[in-house]
Amino acid sequence: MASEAHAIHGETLALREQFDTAAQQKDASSLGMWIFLVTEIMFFGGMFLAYTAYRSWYPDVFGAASRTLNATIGALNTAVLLCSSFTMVLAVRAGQLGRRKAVIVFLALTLILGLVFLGVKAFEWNEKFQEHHIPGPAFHLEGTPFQGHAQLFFSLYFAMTGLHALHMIIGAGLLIYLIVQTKRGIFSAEYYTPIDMVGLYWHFVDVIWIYLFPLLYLIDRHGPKA
Amino acid sequence: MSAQHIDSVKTYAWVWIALLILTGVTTGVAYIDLGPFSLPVALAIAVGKMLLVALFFMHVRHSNSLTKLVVLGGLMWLGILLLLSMADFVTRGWIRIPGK
Amino acid sequence: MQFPLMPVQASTISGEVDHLLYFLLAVAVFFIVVIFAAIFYFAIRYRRRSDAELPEPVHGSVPLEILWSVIPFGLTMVMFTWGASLYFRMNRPPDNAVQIYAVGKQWMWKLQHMEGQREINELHVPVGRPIKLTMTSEDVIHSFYVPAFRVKQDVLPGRYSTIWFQPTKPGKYHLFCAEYCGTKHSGMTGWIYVMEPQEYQAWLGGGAAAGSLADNGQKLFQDLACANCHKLDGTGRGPNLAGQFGRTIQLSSGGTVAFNEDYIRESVLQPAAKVVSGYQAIMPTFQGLVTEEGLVQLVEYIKSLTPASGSTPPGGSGVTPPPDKQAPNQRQTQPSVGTSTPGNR
Amino acid sequence: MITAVAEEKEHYLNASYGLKSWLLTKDHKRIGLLYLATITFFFFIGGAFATLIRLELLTPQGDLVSAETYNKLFTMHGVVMVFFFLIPSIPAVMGNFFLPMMIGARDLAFPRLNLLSWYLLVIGGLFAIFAMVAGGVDTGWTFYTPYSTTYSNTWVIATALGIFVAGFSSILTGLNFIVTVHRMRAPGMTWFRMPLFVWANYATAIIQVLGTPVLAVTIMLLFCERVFHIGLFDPALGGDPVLFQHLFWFYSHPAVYIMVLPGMGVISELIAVFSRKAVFGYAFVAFSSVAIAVLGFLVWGHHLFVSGQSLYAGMVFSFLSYFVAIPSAIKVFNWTATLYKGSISYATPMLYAFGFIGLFTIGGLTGLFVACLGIDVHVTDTYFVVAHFHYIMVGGTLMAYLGGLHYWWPKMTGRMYPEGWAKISALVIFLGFNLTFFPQFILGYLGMPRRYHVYPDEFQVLHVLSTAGASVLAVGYLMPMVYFIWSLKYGKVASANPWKAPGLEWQTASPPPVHNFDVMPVVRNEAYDFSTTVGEAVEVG
Ligand code: HEA
Ligand code: HEA
Ligand code: HEC
Ligand code: CUA
Ligand SMILES: [Cu+2]
Repeated sequence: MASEAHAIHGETLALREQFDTAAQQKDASSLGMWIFLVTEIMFFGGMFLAYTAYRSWYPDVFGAASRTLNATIGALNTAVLLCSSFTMVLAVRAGQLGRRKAVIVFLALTLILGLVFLGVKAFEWNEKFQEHHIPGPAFHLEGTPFQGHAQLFFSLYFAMTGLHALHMIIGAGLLIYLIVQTKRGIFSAEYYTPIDMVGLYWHFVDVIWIYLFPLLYLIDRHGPKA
Repeated sequence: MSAQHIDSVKTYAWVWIALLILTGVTTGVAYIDLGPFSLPVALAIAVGKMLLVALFFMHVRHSNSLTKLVVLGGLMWLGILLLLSMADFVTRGWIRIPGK
Repeated sequence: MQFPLMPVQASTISGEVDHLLYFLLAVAVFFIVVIFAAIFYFAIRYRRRSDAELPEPVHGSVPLEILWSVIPFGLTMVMFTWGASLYFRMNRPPDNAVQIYAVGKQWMWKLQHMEGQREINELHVPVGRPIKLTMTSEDVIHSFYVPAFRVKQDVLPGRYSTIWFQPTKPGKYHLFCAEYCGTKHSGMTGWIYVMEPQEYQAWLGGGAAAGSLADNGQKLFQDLACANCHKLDGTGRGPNLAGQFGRTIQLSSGGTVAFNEDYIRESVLQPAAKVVSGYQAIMPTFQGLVTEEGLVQLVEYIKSLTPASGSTPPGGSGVTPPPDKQAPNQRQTQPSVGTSTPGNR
Repeated sequence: MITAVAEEKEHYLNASYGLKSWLLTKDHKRIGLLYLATITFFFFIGGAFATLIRLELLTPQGDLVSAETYNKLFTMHGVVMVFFFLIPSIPAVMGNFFLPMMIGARDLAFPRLNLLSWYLLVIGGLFAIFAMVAGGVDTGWTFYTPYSTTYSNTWVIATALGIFVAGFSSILTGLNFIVTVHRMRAPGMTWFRMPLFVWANYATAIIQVLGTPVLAVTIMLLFCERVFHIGLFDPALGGDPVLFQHLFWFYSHPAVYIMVLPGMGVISELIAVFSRKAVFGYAFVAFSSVAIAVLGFLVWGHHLFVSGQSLYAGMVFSFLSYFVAIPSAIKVFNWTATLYKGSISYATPMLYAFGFIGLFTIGGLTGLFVACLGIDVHVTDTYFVVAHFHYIMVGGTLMAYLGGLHYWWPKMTGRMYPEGWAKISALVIFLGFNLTFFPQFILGYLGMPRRYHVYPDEFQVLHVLSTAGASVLAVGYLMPMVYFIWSLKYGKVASANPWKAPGLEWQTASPPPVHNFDVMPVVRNEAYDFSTTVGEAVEVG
């Protein structure tokens, strides 16, 4: 059966020996990827818990700290990320159809948009540095005399956006790998699983940001003046 | 997902536009004082965006029920973590003894 | 050579805990006996006699499954209810409890009586009266544990926790630190001396106590210049603190907070974390200027303040009247549900 | 590299030779053996720490080692035993080796990932070993803040990173198992024909996948606080130490079921095979594994009853803790009922199975004591808890592990272990175990706190008993080590199915061929259908 599958799809189909059919292999990869994403949900979940707990205790300070972030930049960056998801899904689609050139173009676009996002993030972080909003001895936030709780906000801000950025960087690496592989002609309309999987990953990272953006930037725009 | 389903570019484009609009809405709404509703509204919009991404971009729409179960399970477990922990954080002051 | 099997019972609660233990033991022993007996019996009765033996398959029985799920479940619910009600009582000190303050640090217990006596790794208490300890830590988490009283409570830095017990038997009992806290965790032990009331009075009088806790607190209140802003006639720049203990305070951020020990502590260390409505956040922090023990004295002093007769209701516009007419020390006022503030946690 | 030995049939062990053929293998069976070697190594390290702990506690004064050293001993004992021995033990060794075979697959779904998992465990282990050699770590295996983030000046970060990396090993193993069970079953292998061992490992995998990431993020936050002084848990930096405890136990309570569920799976196999009967109430036992996995996530707060957690949360967690006891009770009763009218053999694995049921029952029932609020206030952080968990983890899981090892040894190595010695050692372990840990229940109720280096004199008698037991136990554990190695060369050659067991893994040669089966199996029978194997010996190949 296995050799049969090989015969049908030629050498572009990498059917591994533990599987009987290509469909079985694809299903396994997809299930594995989804389970991996679930572990990612729980991974970020720990930080979402810390955020929820501390925000419920110190709503005022969190509000004041949140208002120091630039919501416009945040919104634009969100848009950039959503665009990258759009190009990613088009890359997957091109993969499904076996259009190699289109795959490369869309992957490259996704990569560029991802890098733009990271660049903006770096700019924002740098700003935080100058404003002494990096948790630590030099930390200072105007208007909230007790710095500890305000620091919590920024600790979580950096932990969450930092981890998110790390995921983006890994994603960028994967995109580069995919572009190279596509150039080498590994993928075809029958076998494009890696593109599909990286697509899932990329969208997932996007979803995380969809929550981070309102939680960190938006929900406390109004609140008592600190 | 073995029964492969290819969506049209048009579908994706609509979803993309919807996502951008929702981003605009959630940002805009943030500048209106909704009092206690700003959090639920923001979260509702975020959930909407997540659903769009998951269902269309991540193809959950066309996925088998196992994938759907895995996704739901993941979200449910996140819910357990938040809910039971917050059961502590929220109720600590209920009895007026310091620290309980 | 000593070989005890049960710890002494020396508090009102210890007998109750032991009763609960006996109930659980009875359940446990019952199931252990049933299961061990069944295994032994079946293993011998149905031992394999030839290697070609093939017993008839038995596939299961739903009624049996239900039976042996429901019975254990019922038993566990008894355990839960009984244990929870005991736990609830263990956590609610009676109103007339003798107040003592404890501070844990690596690796010793520092205790202060209301009358001003201070002790280290020793605590003298009278028999027959409920004792309530309000505890905090200067560094890591510790845990106050007296096996003879069957009580234990972690002591955390940055907040107060409480424990209470009512000794029933004069004697000398172990005090342990039960939460791992570093190198000399096992050396963070001491003794509880339970004394007859007259003896206890004598002991209290005996030590050269430098004034009661509240007195010391008052001195601190002057020395730290709290009194400059918190005047007892309500004319200062800060709110009048008299008679506030136990009330619910309106905050400028819109929320409320219960005026309790934790809130006082926080107000001194992080004044701006919660600003009383109607006031400016001008109070400086006293972090680093006052020790945990000093804090305890300030708390006790502020608790002891009663509104001066004839003065206007203290606290200005920001203070809501107390929910009912209970004495400030009583903490049976309705729980302030829905507040989301750490002083309240 | 492939050398065909003339007289011997080719199997996974002799298909290729050389270090590289092992270190780069993608064969789940070989990876299982790599794990076996790794965790045996860690077990003896952890055991050496335990030995020193027990020796120190022989006298009340604390004269053998210093207080610092003692604290490092129990910390490293706990860390090594939990993260580097017990969590990988049954799933990574026997699950790896037998789960694919039991469902009739050629391998796990992701063999390369499987090899990576092993490397991650080794790398994590190296971090931990580095920490131990460099000076040790003294936080307790629970790493409570702010002690671990601010006060301890030992190798917290190296150890935590070790656990972090090993955690990914656990996650990936779980992921691999779930996908394998869903996607790789042989034709005819329906869910309700799967051996209960597979069900148990499937349930375990669910916990690994959902719980371990939270441990990972907790360690990461701990790392941030300790290294960068970012305030998260330390009150001096604005945080709440109880939040750390929530996050830690959100993983670590379910983790205790990672440690016991696979053991329960082994016991289901042993009880069935050695009484030649299908497990009583198969479906109930299968579902109870999943129920334990799910309910196990709802109870973590029972470790926080005196921690400063809210009173009400404590009550909720106590209440929920009792729910998880019910599926465990179902299992115990069904195993016992399986014996009824069976054909019970006293082979060594069965002795371990009996030991497991008995000791797990005691350990589990004392779990009800500590889940009971009124009692836990008194016994938490005392030796009562120490006794509780050793009864389950050592009396339970370790017994199951040894039982499984004896049971599958012939399949893994093609040799029989010496039955007489094995029976003796099983007995020695059982007796030594009870002598070690039963006195600790009494000690705990008397008020002896755990993690104590010096203790009041009145506790000495019970400590001496416990130490005596531990030395018996040590002998008991060394014996299998010796005769297993001995049997590799001198043991009787094992037939394909020495126990006349019905599982698919027994329907192929011992040791199995590289792709497990010469002819891929098609399943037509229910699980535990002995009618096909007893009487006429079915030899394959
Ligand atoms: C494999 C490991 C394992 C397992 C399976 C369990 C199983 C259980 N554990 Fe245990 N536990 C630990 C390992 C384990 N535990 C460890 C390591 C610690 C300490 C960690 C530390 O602080 O270092 C701990 C600590 C611990 C505590 C905290 C104690 C404290 O620190 O104060 C609690 C409290 O509720 C608890 C409860 C339970 C319960 C209710 C079960 C239940 O799942 C048990 C269910 C089993 C049965 C009930 C027996 C079988 C049933 C019958 C024979 C039928 C009769 C049944 C009834 C009447 C219901 N455990
Ligand atoms: C899988 C888990 C596991 C296992 C198998 C064990 C096994 C044992 N444990 Fe462990 N234990 C824990 C998990 C485990 N433990 C955990 C999680 C803690 C809590 C840690 C903490 O508080 O942070 C703990 C704590 C703990 C304590 C409490 C320490 C304290 O609180 O102060 C004690 C004390 O008796 C103890 C004893 C033992 C003994 C005697 C064994 C025996 O079963 C071990 C027997 C094995 C051997 C003896 C090995 C045989 C080999 C040799 C003898 C050769 C070695 C040679 C030399 C010494 C040179 N353990
Ligand atoms: C510079 C003036 C000033 C000094 C000095 C000062 N306070 Fe205050 N305090 C205030 C003001 C103003 C407020 C109300 C605003 C707020 O809550 O921060 C206040 C609030 C408080 C509160 C909360 C009162 C309430 O009604 O809720 C307490 C308790 C308190 N102070 C105690 C102290 C103690 C104890 C000291 C000395 C160690 C002290 N203060 C020193 C100005 C001061
Ligand atoms: Cu203080 Cu242990
Ligand atoms: Cu637990």
